[in-house]
Parts: sequence; C-alpha cells; structure tokens
Amino acid sequence: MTEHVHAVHPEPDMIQLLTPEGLRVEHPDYPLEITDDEIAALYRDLVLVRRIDTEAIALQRQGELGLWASLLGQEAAQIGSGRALRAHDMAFPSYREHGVAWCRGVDPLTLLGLFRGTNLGGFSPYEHNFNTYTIVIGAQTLHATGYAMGVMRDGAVGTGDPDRDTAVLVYFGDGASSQGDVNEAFVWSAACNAPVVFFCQNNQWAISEPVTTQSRVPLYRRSAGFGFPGIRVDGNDVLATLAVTRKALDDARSAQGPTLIEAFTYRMNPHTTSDDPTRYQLADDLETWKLKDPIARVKAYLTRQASTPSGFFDDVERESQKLAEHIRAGCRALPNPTPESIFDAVYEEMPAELREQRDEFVAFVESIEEATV
Amino acid sequence: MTEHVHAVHPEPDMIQLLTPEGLRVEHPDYPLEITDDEIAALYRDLVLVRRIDTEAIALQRQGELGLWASLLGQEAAQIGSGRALRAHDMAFPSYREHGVAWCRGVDPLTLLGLFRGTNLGGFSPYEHNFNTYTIVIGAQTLHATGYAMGVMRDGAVGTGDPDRDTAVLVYFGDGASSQGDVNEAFVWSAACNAPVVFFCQNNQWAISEPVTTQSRVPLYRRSAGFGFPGIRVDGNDVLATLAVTRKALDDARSAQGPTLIEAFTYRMNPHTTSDDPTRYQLADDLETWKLKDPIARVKAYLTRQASTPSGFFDDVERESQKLAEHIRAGCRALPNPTPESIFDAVYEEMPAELREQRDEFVAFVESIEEATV
Amino acid sequence: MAEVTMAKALNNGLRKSMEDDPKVLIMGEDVGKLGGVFRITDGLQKDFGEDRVIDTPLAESGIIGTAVGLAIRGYRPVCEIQFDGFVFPGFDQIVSQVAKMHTRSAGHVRMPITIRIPFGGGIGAVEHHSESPESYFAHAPGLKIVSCSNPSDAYWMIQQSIASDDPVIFFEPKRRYWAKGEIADAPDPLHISRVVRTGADVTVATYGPLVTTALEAARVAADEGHDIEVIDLRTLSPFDMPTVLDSVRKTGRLIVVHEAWRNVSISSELAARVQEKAFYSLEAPVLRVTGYDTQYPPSRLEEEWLPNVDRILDAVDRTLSY
Amino acid sequence: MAEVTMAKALNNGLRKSMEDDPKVLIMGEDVGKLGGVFRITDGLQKDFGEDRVIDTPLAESGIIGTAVGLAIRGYRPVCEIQFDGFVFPGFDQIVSQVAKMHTRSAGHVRMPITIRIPFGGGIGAVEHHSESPESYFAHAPGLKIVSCSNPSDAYWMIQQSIASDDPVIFFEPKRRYWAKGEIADAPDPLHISRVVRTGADVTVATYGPLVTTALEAARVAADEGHDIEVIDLRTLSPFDMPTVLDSVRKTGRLIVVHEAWRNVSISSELAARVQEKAFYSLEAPVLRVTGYDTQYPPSRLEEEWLPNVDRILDAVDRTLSY
Ligand SMILES: Cc1ncc(C[n+]2csc(CCOP(=O)(O)OP(=O)(O)O)c2C)c(N)n1
Ligand SMILES: Cc1ncc(C[n+]2csc(CCOP(=O)(O)OP(=O)(O)O)c2C)c(N)n1
Ligand SMILES: [Mg+2]
Ligand SMILES: [Mg+2]
Repeated sequence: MTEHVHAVHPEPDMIQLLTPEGLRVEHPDYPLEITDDEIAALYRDLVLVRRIDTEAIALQRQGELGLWASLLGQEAAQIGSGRALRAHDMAFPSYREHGVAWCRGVDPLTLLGLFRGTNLGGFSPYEHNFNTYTIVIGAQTLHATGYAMGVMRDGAVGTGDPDRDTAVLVYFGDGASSQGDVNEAFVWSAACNAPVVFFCQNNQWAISEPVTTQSRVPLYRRSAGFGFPGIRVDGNDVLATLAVTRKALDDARSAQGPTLIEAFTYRMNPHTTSDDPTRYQLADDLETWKLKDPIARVKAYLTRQASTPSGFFDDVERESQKLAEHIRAGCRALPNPTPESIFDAVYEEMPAELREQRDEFVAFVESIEEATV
Repeated sequence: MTEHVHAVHPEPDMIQLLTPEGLRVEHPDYPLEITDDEIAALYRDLVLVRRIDTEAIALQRQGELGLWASLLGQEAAQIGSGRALRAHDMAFPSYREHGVAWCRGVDPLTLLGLFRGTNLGGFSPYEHNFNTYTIVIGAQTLHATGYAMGVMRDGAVGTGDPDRDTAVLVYFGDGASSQGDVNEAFVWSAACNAPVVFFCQNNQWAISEPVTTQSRVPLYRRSAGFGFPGIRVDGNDVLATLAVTRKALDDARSAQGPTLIEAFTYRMNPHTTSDDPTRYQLADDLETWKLKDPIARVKAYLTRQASTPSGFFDDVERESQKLAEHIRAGCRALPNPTPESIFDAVYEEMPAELREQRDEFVAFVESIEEATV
Repeated sequence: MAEVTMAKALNNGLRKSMEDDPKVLIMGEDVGKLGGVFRITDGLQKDFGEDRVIDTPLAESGIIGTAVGLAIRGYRPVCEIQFDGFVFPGFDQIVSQVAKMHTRSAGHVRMPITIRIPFGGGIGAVEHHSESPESYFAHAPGLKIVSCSNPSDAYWMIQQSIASDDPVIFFEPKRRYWAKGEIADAPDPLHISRVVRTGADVTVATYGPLVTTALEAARVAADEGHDIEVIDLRTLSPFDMPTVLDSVRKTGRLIVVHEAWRNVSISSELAARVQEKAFYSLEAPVLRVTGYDTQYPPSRLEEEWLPNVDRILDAVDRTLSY
Repeated sequence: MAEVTMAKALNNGLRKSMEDDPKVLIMGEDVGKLGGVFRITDGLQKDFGEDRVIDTPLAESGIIGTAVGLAIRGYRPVCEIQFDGFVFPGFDQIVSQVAKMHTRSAGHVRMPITIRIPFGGGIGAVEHHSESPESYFAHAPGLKIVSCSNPSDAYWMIQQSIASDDPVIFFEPKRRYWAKGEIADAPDPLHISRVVRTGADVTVATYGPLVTTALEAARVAADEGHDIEVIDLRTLSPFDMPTVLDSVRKTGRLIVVHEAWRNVSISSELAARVQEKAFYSLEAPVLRVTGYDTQYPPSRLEEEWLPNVDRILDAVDRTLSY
C-alpha cells in the first residue's frame, strides 16, 4: 500500500551559488555577474539587518517594545530578494521583513512604531515603495496581485524600458501558503499574467507548526498547477536569492507573468519575543542550521576568496555600532501618539457623528487628566 | 518573449474508454471489467436523469419551480462517478448533481423543494449518504474533507474490509476551483491524507465566464502541487468516469489519500433557467459538443457492439415516462411549508426569545388571514 | 425627463463615473459580456474594454483583495458581489483590510473602493440570494454604508460612492431594479437621509427596498386617519441623525423598518440612539419591523417573513396605543 | 477548593469534555505541542493524542469548514481561533454554513461546534489581537454566543458549550486568563445572565473582561453614595432578557458596557430591547460605555480607548442626572 504522497525530500533541486563553506558555485540557469565589492555590500546589509534585529530584541526585553518578530536566520533571503528590486518596484511585506525594509531605504525606526505600540504601521507605502506590514496571514498576496494589475493597466510592463517596467514582490511564510487568500492570489496572477513575484520564506515553522503540517510536498511546487513556475532557492545564500529573485522580477517586468520562489531557510529565533520554542523545537535542528548561517558563508567568501580590503570588517562593525545607537536612542524618542489621533485617519472624510465621539473623548480624557493633576 | 504559461491544450491526457462514436477503447491504467448488462443499466440511468432534468425545466417554465440548474450534457460525469460509490460512502454535491442524487437513491422530488421554494434542502444527508445541496461555491469541499477526517478517526479507512472502508466524494465546478475554500480543502486533505475524492465537473463555464477566466492550465494539474494526483477524464464518457472514480475511491478507502478528478464536459443548457447564454456563448461550441453527447455514445455501443435485448430501449422509454409523471404530479403535490416552520430548525434548542418571536409571528399571520377571510 | 429603471440608472451612473475618471474600474463575476446577472454593467465592457471591466475568477476574497491592491496603486475599483449571501468569503478583506488600511497607514493610503451588493428578498430566489447583510458591515469603523431606494438616488449615489475617497458598501435593492423613476437634475449629499413623506403622527425610518413599502403603508394609514412621516435613510453608516431626530422630536414616535434580521442590526442602533438623544420626546418606545431572527425562509414563505404593509400598519397601531 | 486561573479552568473544562465524550475534538493553530499561544490546550494533545487534538494548517476557513464536515460525521469539534482578529477568514463558513446547516437540512443535521475566541484588548498587543467581534456574530440566527468572566464560569460554560447541540461561539476574555477564582460545585444554565452585585440605583450590564471593571466601578460608586447593580450577561445570543428587565425595572437606569465598537453592537440591541420592554420603567435613557468607533488603537493608547472605571462612573453620573 503506497500513499499518493511520499515523504518530503528535505532539499530538492535547491538553487545555491554560495555554499555554507563560502565557496562560489555556478548554476547554468542563474549566472550571476557580481563583483567582490558588491558581495561586500551585501555582507554589510546582512550584518546591519542582523544588528537591527538584535537591538530590537534587546529593546523588547527592556520593555521599550511590546513585541518583536525576529528575522534571525532569514537575512540572506530578505537581503538577496530586497536587493533585486528596482526603485520603482513595489514590495508587500508580511511582518518579519525588516531586512527588505532596509533594502528599500526605510529607517528601522519607522518599523518600531508598530512593535512599540505608538502606531499601527503609520508610514506611507509610496515613500519607499514598501507597503506597511500586514499581520493577517496571506492577505497581502492579493494586495500585491491587485497592485500588479494596476501596473499592467498603467502600461508599465513589457515595454522594454527599464525605468518604466515595474514588478511587484510579495512576502509570505510557509504557514501562509495554506490560506485561501494566497491560493486565490495564485489564481488571479496566473489568470491575468500579473507582474508579481511570490516570495515564500519557508523558515520551517509557523509558530509551533512544522512546515509538514501545511504540506507534505515542497512548497515551490504549488504554483505549477496554477500555471506558473516555482523554484526553490537556498534562502541562506544571499547570492542565489539575489539571482533567482532578479530573474523572476525581470520576467515579471517583461510581461512573462508570475513566479513563486520558495526560499528555504530557518527561523533561528522564537516566532516572536512572546514565543517559547522549547515546547516544540529540537535544539539539534538549530545546531544543524547554525552551520548554514547566511552571514558566516559570505564572510568566509570575502575573507578567503576575495581581496577584501583590510579594515572592511571593522568599518562594518563600526557602522553597526552607530546603527545600534541610532535605534536605541531613536526608539525611546519615538513620539507617543495623542489620544485624539485615534480618530484622525479612520476616514478620509470624518463623519459628523465620529467627530462628536472624538470631541467627547478628548474632553473626557482631559477632564480625567485634570482630576488626576 | 515567452510567457510563463502557454495556451491551454484543449484535451490533454484525457482518459477515455468509450469514444463519441460508441467504440470501447482500453486504457492500461484503467481496466474496466463491465458486462453489457451493466452498461445497459448505466444507459438507463443516463436517460432517466436526463428526463428528470427535462421535466424540471418544463416545471420551471410552467411556474411550478422558481429555478432549475440543468445537468444537460453532464449526465455521464454524474452517473459514472455516482455509480462508483458504495452505499456507505458519502457524497457532497454542489447544486447541479441531480444525477448523483439519483445514483444515491434520492427521489427526484426530494430535490425539487429547494427549487420550488418549499424548503432549503430539507432532507437528511444520512438517509442516502448524500448531503444537501450547497450553493455557496466551494464551501462543501471543506465539509467533505472534514467528514473524511471523521471517517479516518472512526477507523474506517485502510482496514481492507469493504464493508467498513469508506470514501468521500465531493463535487464542484470549474469556477469553484478559484475559491480559497477549495484550495484549503486541497491543503487539508493532502496534509492529513484524507479519504476524499475531489470531483470537478469542468463544464467549461461558470455562468458566463469560460474556464480560461479561472485558469490557463488544465484544472486537473492543480492538485500535484498540493501533493496528490490529478487526472482528467472524458466527462461525457460514463465508462471512463466510472473507472477513474472507482480507482480514486478505492485509493481513498485504502488510505492512499485524495485524488482530484477533472471531468471534462460541457454545460449544454443555460447556467440555470434564469440565464441567457446567447450573450456569451457561441452556438458553434454547442454544436461541437453535441457530437460528444454522453448518452448517444452509450446507445451506439449498446446498439452496435452489444447484444442488447430487443425491447430494452422501449422499456427505458416507458420507465422514463413513468418517472416524468411521478415528477409532474409529485411536484405539484409538494406540501407548502407552514409559516411557523420557519422557526422550527433554527436551533436544536429554541431560545425563549425566538419562541416569543414565533408566537407573535404566528398570531400575526393568523390575524391577517382572518381579516382577509 | 424620461423615466428609467433603477437598473438603467445604475448603469448610467457607472458609465458616467467611468467616463469622468479613467481610474475607475469595474470588477466582479460575470460583469463583462453578460453585464452581470442583473445586467447592471450591461454594455460597459464593450465600451470601456476588458481592462476596465474585468470578469474575475470566482472568489470574493480575491475580488476585494485585488481591489485593495489596485486602490493602493491609485485605482478606484467598483466591485460587484453577485448576491448578498456571497459577500462573506470576502468579509476578512473588507473588515480587516479595506476598512483598516487608511488608519494603518496613518492616512497615507486611500481606499476609494465601492462594493456593490444587490440585496434583500422578495424575488423568489433560493438560499443566500435574499439576504440583507448591511448590519454586519455597519459595525465596522472605516466603512461607509449606503442604500438607494429609487432610480434617481441610484444614479447619483453610485457616482458619489465611487468618487468617495473612503470605501463605500453600496446596497442595491434588487427587487426594485425594474421600478422606474425620473432622475433629479442634481444630487443631495451622499450621507444625508431624506424625508420622503411628511407627517405628524409617527415616523417610519427605512431604506432600500422597503421605502416603497413604507410609503404604501403611509397611504393606507392616511385613510385610517394616521399621518405618517417616512424617512428614506439612504446612509446607514454614518447615520444622518439630525434628520431622524428632528422628525422624532416632531412625531414622538419612531418605527424602524428593514428586511435584515432584528438582532444587533441597523434598527437596534437607531433605537439605541434615538432613545438616548430624544428621550423626553418619545411618547412610545421605538418599535422595529424587521426580518425575523431565523434563516431567510424558502421563497414560498418570504411574503410572510418580510416586513410588509400589514406589519408596518400593525406597528403604527401599536406605537399609537402608548 | 483551591483557586485556579481562568486559563487553567478552561484547560480543565476542555479535558473534562474530552474525557466525557470521545467525539470531542480540539482543532486549531498551535493547539498541539504548544498548547495554544495562551496555553489553554496545554497537555491535551499529549494525553488525548494527535487524532483528537489537531494542529491544523494555517487557514481559518479550513478550520471551520472541516469542523462542519466532522460535525456531519457525528463529531463535536472545538475550534480555537488564535486571536479575535483572525476569525474573519472563517466568517463565511460560520455564518453561511455552521449557522445555516441545521435549518437547511430541516433539522436533520446538528452542528455541535464550539468556536473558542480569545477576545478583547488590554494586553499591549499589535493590530488584530485586541478586537471584540461578538456583535458580528450575534446578528446571525443559528449561532449562540456566550462569554465567561471568571474561572468558574469558564470551567462550566466551556463544557456546556461543547455539550450544546447548537453551535456556540465562546468568547474568552484574554486579559483575564491569569485571574484566579474558585470553581463552583455546579453550573448555572448556559444561557442565563447573572446579577453579580445587587444595587438599587443603576444597572450596569456587561460581560467578559469588563465584569471585573464594572465591579470595581461599583465599589468606587458606593463610596460616592451610588448603589450599582452589576449584571454579568454571560449569554449574548440569546439574551437573558428577564434578568436584565427585572433589574432595570428596579433601578430605572441601565448602562451597557463592552469593549466592542458601539455602532450596531450588543449594546445597541440591549438598549433597543430595554427601551421597548421597560419603556415606562426607564428614568433615563440607556447609556452605553463602549469602544469608540475607530480602529482599535496602538497599544500605547488602549487604556484611554477602552472602557474603564472612570468612563463607567461618568456614565453613572450622567444617568443619575436625568
Ligand atoms: C489569519 C491569521 N491567522 C492566524 C494568525 C496568527 N499567526 C501569526 S504568525 C502565524 C504563523 C505564520 O507562519 P508563517 O506564515 O510560516 O510565517 P512566519 O511567522 O514563519 O514568518 C500565525 C498563526 C494571523 N496572524 N493571521
Ligand atoms: C461564493 C459564491 N459566489 C458566487 C455565487 C454565484 N454563482 C452561482 S453558480 C456560479 C458559477 C459556478 O460555476 P462552476 O463552479 O463552474 O459550476 P457550474 O455552475 O458550472 O456547475 C456563480 C458565480 C455563488 N453561488 N457562491
Ligand atoms: Mg514560517
Ligand atoms: Mg462550470
């Protein structure tokens, strides 16, 4: 008696351009022309976003943030894909894409408001072509698809003009792949050949549920049955992620339609600072994945294979220190919202009855404050 | 510049055991041992369910039914799959599966209540292991999956005991394949290897939308990426449908998990009696598909290849007449529901406040009736 | 001016919006060649092309979710939900995304999305085709909810809804699609209620399909010597409370009428507000004539179940008996 | 008897139901090894196995939809929705399937499904983690809605909900999970409200997280000379109107308190019913102290936004000023 499905092979057909040991390898479909300086720049990104993460966790421990969703282990997936974007491309994150935000030029402090509880996102997606975080799992995949439909209607695909052709990149997790919305986004984007790239960070966990709870076959295979290609990339390899995402975005821009990328990686921290993975995770797994660290391999490459100028690593370290100070000081200085701001952006045009509620609310809060003083 | 998706090949890899001309063909994966008497019995089914359909349409025209969703053209898909079921298997229909209901032993009159507006379904799924019709597109695929999970928990799969092992068969349309629920049902059934068979009648249309609006690749391919097999069968071939469904149900019963079957067929009538397909359908298509009629080919086979006893066709015709009379008379005799019945089955335990509403309602309706008398 | 049906008025209004603003898109199931199952979008795909009148795959969450993305990109999507009972697969995208995106982005992102929903019963349909889900949506901040009751409002309100920078759920009384009326030369503001019949004794507030019914009841009541004021609410979120309160302060009596279930509904809210804001003016409690708290019945029973002239008159008698 | 937290009481109640009836299943995201993000199902998978405590794929429609199928097969699924704001992808299956299946099948099919939803704010969480969606569900016939406010009710009501042959949405006040209390020896019926403090001047009706707050307010009011009666509603659909009306007839004044948005909510319905049924008893309009009609604010502002002792006392002053 054989089941229709066989066990999931752990790492099938995974694109890799830099081994965990730091060796460059070639892949016929994904040639990557990249200078050592450019690799060094990626290294800098990786280190800095890991630093953002470290600082945010510390701030959470000190009570400055209510929560933090760590990206530890997923730096390469995020930097590789984020750096494949062009300025006028649009990115739709889930809630863990601090590294992508970094690539878009979003100040890390901008991200902290949500986790500190001073706002719900609170920034303009248009400023850096990076949407606010979406917490309802999978919902953003449809937004990205719709946005891509808009791009098509604006005539901004397949013109051949690199300043005009636009792609959309949307992030979601392995857990999210089970949501109806994500599959509907696959249906839509395939049906209308939308310029959208679905970037699934398979970090092996959806909180406590291993990816096998969602699917017993590799996730990258999901898209073929919807009518577009899927590919699995070593998500701990920044070069492979860059190359694979670049190709998918190029395809999207040139009107060849969507691609699903599964970045095979690992969540090296708890789901969020509220989580306790000792209840469900084997310490062994973490050890295995530590050997595949996304930063170590780039450092190994830069140290051993490239002629990285002496002092480079120190410079990055100094920059990382400065960034940490920026975050620590900036976080504490984030302005507390005013009570009346709660009412500000419920509507573009505030109805009279809400204005009345606001005025009552403000008057009441003031009366209490006076009474307390 | 090539798109990721190429045009849909019209009929790829379709399992066929009886050609439109009525010739038996063999398929290595789907050997079908079937006697001519059994084929004749299928013929009878096909004719009778088409008759049910014809009568219901006539009743709708006469104002006896508010609506009817015709199965014309889809008889083979429904009889072939319906006859593959065993008594203790469970079927979850959409709203067009009158032929499947027939196979389950459901009196056609039982189906008419919904269309006449005397009830909302109104029958017990347990009586014939046939669930009430589901109108919200796709919702029933999750119900079937859950039911199949129950079957597993009852230890009624993979025991090898044919009286115990149970499969679930769920019907949905090509349009439904786009709904989140259907894809979530694929996720669930794959993840837990549920004994459920997904039977998609691709009748080429979702009201006015051709199947290409939903997908540019054949629908049967959808399941592979979820981790279970998909297969396309000639949905106008009752033998192929029977063989393919039988195999899938056997697999399900023997704990091999789900299968997706795409029955390639054609909706030969308007979507429902309310629809006007002249707005969107080419008459030519109908003509082409008429040549593939699911009944004609069986008749051709029985007439030319089999030693069908003389008089058989006349017997079926007589039976069909009797069935028609049963439907015509029975429909008009369907009891009108009483007003208070509206409140009867809202809850298993009716809350006091609803009882109060009911009593007010009944009193009011009576007072009006008295006033009118 | 010639009279047109509400269906045609909506069609004309949609056409006008599309002509006025190239960012307006129509999307939904069967809205293209078929022109929608009620033909409200008839001919629009032919005239504006498949890029602007989009037959979508069959999934409501997808329709709303992609509309959100289109809105972020600067478009003004008008989504058609085929029938009231089929909006729920899109509920999450509506209440958690459409309604919240503006707040989430601190006002940077606008959601000028219109969601058209043919609603209500009385057409002899099967399950899920006769519901009145407006109360669910009125609970959610961030959404605006309106309903038209006549061709002129249909024509103007659909354009105003599309022009609104806030998301609007637009409830169309499907059983009145074929009723005819003249189109006014200019619109009232979108979010006002309108006194459609003045009266001194009792205020009846309703909307959508039952405005006609309430006016009929008022005529019958007049014969019985009762002078009914009828308000067409038009806007369900926000409410236009001044109009309602002025009327109630005059008549001292209010009956709220809708097809939707009574429990936790539009009429609950109006009753709660009116008893608070016009406590000393009320000579009788606010009464409600609504759908019963059961599933919408099979069509053979819908006439009994739906609020009708008799039930409104009964409530008039009851309120006057206080 | 030793005091236990509400979390533990729920856990014990679930365990008891699972022991009593082998058809009871628990299903949801992270309910297995993790025991749920709030540990309500802690240890149950270990003791009852993966077949009865099921970590599901991540999709709420799937959770509810498969529960419907399991119920048809004779099971009694208890679904956990991880947080209030994540129930909406399952909304369609809840309001169009769970709620309607019994009617659709003319009573042949039962839906003994319990949907547990940790709800409400005050825990410093991010968006979608602090909502109070009970009003949406209370609009739908076919569902029953309850909420517990203390460990004893938690223990008994969860068992009663699971034992109910009708579907029950069970709202757990997440910010009270760690509050302790004793477990009563025997339960009250599921669908009754309870006077938790008797008083003569004003009735405050509330449920879930705010029962504690209302009792605190009552204590402060007592110092100011006002005698507040507090009702823990417990059942939100159906309501237990006799208990509420008896109280209002005595005090003449009612304040309804909940975290949910005010518009078209539980408090709207209570106000509408009470002004109708106790019109001549009311000495002041029914007042409401609720969440404002905005999105739930960022956590730094939630204390201001949420109903609290001050806002309840303010309403007490206002109602007494009539
Ligand atoms: C609709 C919905 N249901 C549940 C949750 C609660 N939740 C937050 S994160 C998460 C797991 C997500 O896993 P995955 O998609 O793999 O992303 P990851 O956190 O691993 O990046 C869950 C269940 C949610 N945010 N939204
Ligand atoms: C959720 C939902 N949305 C819309 C509808 C309206 N509707 C009824 S049938 C139908 C088309 C279904 O097409 P398909 O799944 O191919 O089934 P077929 O009617 O062809 O058998 C639509 C859109 C519905 N019933 N449910
Ligand atoms: Mg994950
Ligand atoms: Mg179809």
